[in-house]
Amino acid sequence: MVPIEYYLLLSAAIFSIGVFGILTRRNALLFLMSVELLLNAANINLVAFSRFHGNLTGQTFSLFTLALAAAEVAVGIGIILVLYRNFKDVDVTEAATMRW
Amino acid sequence: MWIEALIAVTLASAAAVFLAPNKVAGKLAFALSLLPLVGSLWMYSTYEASGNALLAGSELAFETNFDWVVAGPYSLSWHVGLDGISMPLIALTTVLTSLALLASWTPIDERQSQFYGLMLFLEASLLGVFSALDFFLWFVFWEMVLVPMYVLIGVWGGPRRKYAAIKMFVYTNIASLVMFIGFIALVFGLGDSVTSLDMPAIAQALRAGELGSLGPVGAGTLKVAAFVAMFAGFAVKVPVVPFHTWLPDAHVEAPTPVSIMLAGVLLKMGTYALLRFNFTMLPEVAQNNAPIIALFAVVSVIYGAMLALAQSDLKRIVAYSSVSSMGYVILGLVAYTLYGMGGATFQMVAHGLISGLMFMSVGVIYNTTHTRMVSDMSGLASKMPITVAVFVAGAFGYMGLPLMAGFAAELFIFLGSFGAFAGSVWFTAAAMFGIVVVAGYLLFAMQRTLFGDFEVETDYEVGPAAFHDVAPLVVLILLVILLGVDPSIFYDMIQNAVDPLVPATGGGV
Amino acid sequence: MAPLPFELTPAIAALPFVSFLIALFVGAFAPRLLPKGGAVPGILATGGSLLLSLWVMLTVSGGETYHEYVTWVAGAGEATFDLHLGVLVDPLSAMMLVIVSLVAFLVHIFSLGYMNDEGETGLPRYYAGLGLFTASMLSFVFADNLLMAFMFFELVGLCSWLLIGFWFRDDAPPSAAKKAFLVTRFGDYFFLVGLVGVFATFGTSMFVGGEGEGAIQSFPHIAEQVLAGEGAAEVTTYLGLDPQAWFAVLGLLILGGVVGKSAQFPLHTWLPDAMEGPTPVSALIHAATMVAAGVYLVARIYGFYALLPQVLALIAFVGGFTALFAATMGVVKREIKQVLAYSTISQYGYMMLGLGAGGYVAATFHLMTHAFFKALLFLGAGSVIIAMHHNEDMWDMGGLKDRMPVTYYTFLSGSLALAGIVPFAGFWSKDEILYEALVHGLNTPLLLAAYVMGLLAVFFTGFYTFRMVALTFHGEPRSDTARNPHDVRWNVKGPLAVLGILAAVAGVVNMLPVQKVLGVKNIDFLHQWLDSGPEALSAHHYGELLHDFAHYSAGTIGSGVTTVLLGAGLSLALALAGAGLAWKLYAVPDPEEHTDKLGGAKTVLFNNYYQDEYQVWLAEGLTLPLARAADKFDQGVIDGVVNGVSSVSLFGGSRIRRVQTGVVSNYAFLLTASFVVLLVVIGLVGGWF
Amino acid sequence: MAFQLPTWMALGPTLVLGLTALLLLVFDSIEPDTTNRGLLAGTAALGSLAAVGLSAWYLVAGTGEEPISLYQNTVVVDTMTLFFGLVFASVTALVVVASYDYMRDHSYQAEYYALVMLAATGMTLMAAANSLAVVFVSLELSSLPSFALVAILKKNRGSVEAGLKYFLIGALSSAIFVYGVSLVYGVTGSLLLPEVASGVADTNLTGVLGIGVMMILGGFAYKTASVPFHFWAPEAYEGAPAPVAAFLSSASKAAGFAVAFRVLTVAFPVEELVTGAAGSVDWVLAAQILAVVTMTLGNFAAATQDEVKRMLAYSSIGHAGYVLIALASLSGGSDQFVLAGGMAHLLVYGFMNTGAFLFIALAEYWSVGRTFEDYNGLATKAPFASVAMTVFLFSLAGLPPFGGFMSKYFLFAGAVRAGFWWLAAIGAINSALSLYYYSRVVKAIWIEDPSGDFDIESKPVGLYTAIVAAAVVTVLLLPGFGSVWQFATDAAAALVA
Repeated sequence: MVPIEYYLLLSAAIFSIGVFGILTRRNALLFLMSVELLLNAANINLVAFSRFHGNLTGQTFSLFTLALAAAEVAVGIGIILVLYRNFKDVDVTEAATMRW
Repeated sequence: MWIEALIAVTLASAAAVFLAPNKVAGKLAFALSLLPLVGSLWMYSTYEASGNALLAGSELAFETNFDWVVAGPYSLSWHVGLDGISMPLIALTTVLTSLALLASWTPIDERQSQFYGLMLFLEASLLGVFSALDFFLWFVFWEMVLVPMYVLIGVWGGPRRKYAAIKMFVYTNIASLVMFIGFIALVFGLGDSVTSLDMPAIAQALRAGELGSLGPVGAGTLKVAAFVAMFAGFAVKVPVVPFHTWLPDAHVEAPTPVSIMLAGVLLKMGTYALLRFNFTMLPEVAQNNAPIIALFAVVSVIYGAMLALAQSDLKRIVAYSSVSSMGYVILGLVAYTLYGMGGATFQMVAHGLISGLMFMSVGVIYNTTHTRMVSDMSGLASKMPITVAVFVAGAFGYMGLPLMAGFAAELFIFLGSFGAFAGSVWFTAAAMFGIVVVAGYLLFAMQRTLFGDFEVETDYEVGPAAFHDVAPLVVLILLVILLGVDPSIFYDMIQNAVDPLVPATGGGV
Repeated sequence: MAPLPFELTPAIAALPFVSFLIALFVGAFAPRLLPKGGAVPGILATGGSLLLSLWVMLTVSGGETYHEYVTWVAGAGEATFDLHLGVLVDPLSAMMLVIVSLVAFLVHIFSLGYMNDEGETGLPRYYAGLGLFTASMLSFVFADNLLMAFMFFELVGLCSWLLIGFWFRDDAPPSAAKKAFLVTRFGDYFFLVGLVGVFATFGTSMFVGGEGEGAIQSFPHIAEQVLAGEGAAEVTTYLGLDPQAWFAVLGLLILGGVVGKSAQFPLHTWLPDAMEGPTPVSALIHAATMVAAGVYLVARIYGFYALLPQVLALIAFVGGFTALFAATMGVVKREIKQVLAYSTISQYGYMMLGLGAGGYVAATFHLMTHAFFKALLFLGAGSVIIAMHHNEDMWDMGGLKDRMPVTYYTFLSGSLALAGIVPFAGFWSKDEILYEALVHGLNTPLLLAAYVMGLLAVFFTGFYTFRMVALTFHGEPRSDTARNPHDVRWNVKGPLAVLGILAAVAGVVNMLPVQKVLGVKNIDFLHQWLDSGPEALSAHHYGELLHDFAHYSAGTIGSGVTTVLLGAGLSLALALAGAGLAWKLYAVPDPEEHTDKLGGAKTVLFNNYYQDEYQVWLAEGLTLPLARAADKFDQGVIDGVVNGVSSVSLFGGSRIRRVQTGVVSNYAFLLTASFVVLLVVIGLVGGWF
Repeated sequence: MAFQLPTWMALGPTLVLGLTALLLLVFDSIEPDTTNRGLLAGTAALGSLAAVGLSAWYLVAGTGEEPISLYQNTVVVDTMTLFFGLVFASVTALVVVASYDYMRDHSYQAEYYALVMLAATGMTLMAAANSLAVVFVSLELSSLPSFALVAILKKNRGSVEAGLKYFLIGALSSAIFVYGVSLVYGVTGSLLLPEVASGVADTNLTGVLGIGVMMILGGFAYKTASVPFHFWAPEAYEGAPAPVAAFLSSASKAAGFAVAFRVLTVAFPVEELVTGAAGSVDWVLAAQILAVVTMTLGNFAAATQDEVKRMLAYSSIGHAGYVLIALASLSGGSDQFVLAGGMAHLLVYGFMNTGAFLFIALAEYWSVGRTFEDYNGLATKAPFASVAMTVFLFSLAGLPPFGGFMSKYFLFAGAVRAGFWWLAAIGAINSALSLYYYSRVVKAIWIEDPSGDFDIESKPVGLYTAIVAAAVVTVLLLPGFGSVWQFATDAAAALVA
């Protein structure tokens, strides 16, 4: 079977990709997707470790995570919609009226 | 429960006045302020106590003590009581407040109810400061004083009032913070030998040498560090040069009654605290460094007097001369002799009355001439004889004229400090020279303003001041003379309270 | 139970104080009710004091003395002492009480003429001042310890300020008052240090010890015991000095006050300016109260000074120098009161000389006679000034002799006394001082120098005195006012008459030369008077102290008699010479200002050797700029630091908040970056890698 | 008690809040565009007040003294749970009452209150969470409604921008958090805090564990608006409707600390990870760093703001720094004391900070401007509200005679007692600075003369009630601090014996 480290590396890679996306993308939707990557990186870990430890806690928790991710996206999309209405754009750097 | 009653009544009066309409606020406030006044005088007449409040074997007057917050080693309690040091200051506070309220009728012409309410709130806090014996409680009152002061200066003050107010507020607050840290460090250093912030307990533990080390800091270092922190903290309040720069600004901008309270009572908080904390709790540190502290004192006296000499604003003159006079208090305290410490405490009262008198008369002159510049007026004596007479009397009181309170106080201090510690003879002699400089600037100022032909640029006829302006002046000067002729009115109880502080073996007299 | 008059002694001072209160309050609130603007209560009070003083004096002459004190402030605990207020009546104070109350009484009466009749305003203030002045001085006189003495010493200063500046609407008087108070305050500063030092050293400042075991000892007595190394007396000395030296320091410090009040060089500058005050006040100040206070203080604690030869020598030298120095300045003055002012300085110089030279009795004697003739001269001058419509310039006078005879003859009597012409009072006392200085000077060069200066001063004294008389009363009137002067009433002439007689005859109380030369026994009444009373305060005790501690011993030229005659003759001759010269120069129909012949010297003299200039410079040229500099420093540096701290932290804040750029991507980056940094730090600490 | 409540009733506060939220949704679905604000606000208020009552009752009755663990020990109710339940419920009550006026002409009334209630539910659950899973779920349960609440003024750019930033940072942070959870799970094989603790005890994967712990700490830092996860806070608080800002800055922050206290102390015991012999995960050191940076940045930035609301936002960051001292001073030997200090401060802070923000709400209600200058002379118009505001500000600054002074004192005292006197010193310096900018507001309100000639048309009852209530409590907390301290100590005892 695949050693646990591989899963760890995979999730770490995905996580890093997600972070990279967040840091580089200015489109709110891409931002959102990157966050999804992060969450799924966590899910990979959870599932893998669940198998590794032989208990179901992790897998169960990953389900929670998925659900919450969905909820988060729901709220997020809503916010991005009003963002678009107000700023005529989904560029997150546009909304910078408040600072300092 | 008399102290509680005193404070409660004052607070209630403050609230009542705050809600009262502007028109009646002044008279109402004065009338209500007579309650604590009478109360404190009654307390004085029935006062029975012995010893120093913080030291063992003392009998306190009107003492109450019960738990407030039980927090393991840092329990807080409501502990108040009076000894020979605090009783005179309580009386001073009530007297000056009533007179200051009377002196506010003329100058305060807007938002009266707020003003008078705050004044009474201030009085309540001051009463608390001088009677609290639990450190935490004391600190609560100590800080409470600043809030009304801040607003009083900021709202009813002169043109640069905002700057002065915020400067006073932040500066003194930072000072109390430093002091607070210093003291708390001491308490922690005491470890389990104290189980509360009760000042007597802490003082006795410290004097019993139970101070341990705090973390890496050894007991000896901790002592000195705490002493320095507390001294710096209180020095701002006194104020001791070079921590004095907030005072002239505050005084010049503050309205007359607030100046009276500031110079008359608030400065005394600083010396009172120095006496209660630094000089009672860490006597050996004070004595080992007596020359350094005395140097601060002498510099305050001479430097302050020199600054006063350079001023052209009557109020600034008096303000700086307060710096000078408070220097004497420090000198007397550090002497650790009966006359020294007793005289210092007596000077707190004496200077409270005299400086209050001076500010009050300057205020009366200002109300009539609308200027405080020495150069802008002359010959007032021919227009407002009684005010000028009192001003002259007060000025000579400030110069330490015999048979006035100031002379007794300064004499005691000098008697006490002469030969009390290494080099004290020189320090005392140097400090004494203040009496010449003070005579210098006051006489110059009086000659310019009071005498010669009457010349003031006003578009109205300058006449004698109103009765309610002059009455407090007369009362004050009479008090000053009374205390000067018979200092024992307060001095006996003061001596009784400072006697335990005086080391049996000690230089001087 | 002490005799009644002694019990009443405090009333001597209390009466004038009451008159002060009356004049003050009734004058302030109900002037109508105040007859003669307060003069009447004042006169009654001082008159009462005079009677009481005489009664006390009589009782003292019965050989009794009196010392009672109350505790003013009780010092608790062992290591300290009490402060007292007390009454000491001995021959010296009794005599002084009489002098003061007498002069005060006469001055009050005179003021009726000088102030009331001239329609001055503010009379209640004036009489209140006089009352307080008299009260303070009397209390000072019977004070029984140094502290009480100091307190009333200061009050006297206050009163001088009030009265010199009486005409506060003009510019000069307030300034003069300020100067008087400041200069004397400067002296009193040293006095105060000395006073505190005395307490610290001896634990008491009593002039005279109590009887019985454990009674308070007088500090001169303790000092004497210490120096003699006898008794159980314990003192603490400071600055690492031995008792002898330390006592000398104390003595000098106290002397500071004396020099200030008695207007000795270099603190004499206030006195001439003090002439701005009303003339009766000048009379009071110069003859009996303020200026006399200094010398009286030295006499009071002579038992202490007698132990300190160096201090004595200094006193004598300062005295002699002042006598000469002031006399020379008197020579050129134009205003009559100025001349008198410098003569006062000079005369008190003589008293100091006497005290320093060991002539305790002589100095006291001169103090008394001077009180009479100087009061006389000032009142006389006052009457002249009334006549001249308050013009004081002698060059506008002249020929007043015929127009105001009473004033003239009394004034003449006073002048003769001042000049020291036999047999007027001044001669005897001044001569005795010079005699003491001479005999002791023969063995002490410094004293001899002082004597010589005193002797020279006699000449100038005679000169300026009669220059004044001649210019004022003789020759032709030099102005219209002098031709038909304002006439004066009984209330002016009365006091003049009384004092005129006293100035003429007061000398008989101590005609020492007569006794020495003709061998008449026991006519040195004053000497006997001062020998009565408590041993420790008696003249011969002082004599012993001088001999034992100061090692004074009298030398002689030839025999004792020749010495006396020589001294007396010398001084008399000089006095006559001076007087004669002045007479010759100025007692002519229209004299000219011969002083101009002095050229540059005159300018120097006229400007009082530029004493004022350097003192004014000290005050305004040095201290004031210093103060201004301090102020700059305060505003700039100290306050600058305070404000600097706050502005720096605010600047820091304004920078820190820039991190919040508002762009959410940057937030994400900063967040991640700083989190990674944190991770690394913790990792390194935890040793994960 | 005469009868024994069923154990699940121990979650009463949470349940009440949650039910109220559902009830409100029911109202909404019955009458979607209701204008009956009274009914909605009233319901919400009643619900939160009921929660307050329950928490208080349980506290006094001592329900939590024996920790009650429910649902396979994933949820535990102890004194701390109730203590914080009280805080959240009280703040919610204040906010709801204030919103009655603030949200008056706003659609989505029901949604608004429902969201508030849901968020509150999540917070109370956070305080009770005993499993990382519950922690994550409750965290999200309180976060997601908050996002919506911040952005609820859909036509207001500020509100939307704030919502966006809050959401993006929030999403990122929770992702980091959950990733950390996954790592910890990987190392310890469990999500239950006690089991995690035992798993931590015998592991050699310190690195992985460490990263996990740090990431979890990051999640908490985000919730408590601590540096470097604070970036959302200034904008979110500034842009959000003032009552929401009050809600977030007080309750949400407290919730973050509540869960942080429990997780860090229970799951990652100091003696195992920090002072343990082998390779350590010194999250205490991390907390110290965060504390110092957070309070310094917060206060210094606040000192130079021009807008009152934003100043308060930064000051709340500063306060997060103060409370972090409680975590940072662990391992000092007086853990219980410092934790109690932190909790007590959070309680007091809950009232004074809410009050301050509600005053802002009042100002916005009157459409007074946002800057300090706009507040000039408010005292002349509304003296009572101004007195209340003064109380809040001086209490925030830690001046006597107000509650804030007490709690701050005990917090710092605890730090000193634990030997971290330098933390206390830095805290003291910061609060000295804070005095400056708080008193700027007082200066504007009382001292400056009215500049803008706005006039106050009405005195909104709800806002006034809330503000006055908060002020009264803030003052009463000084004399009443004794009992607060008692509960706080018990609460802390539940975590660190």
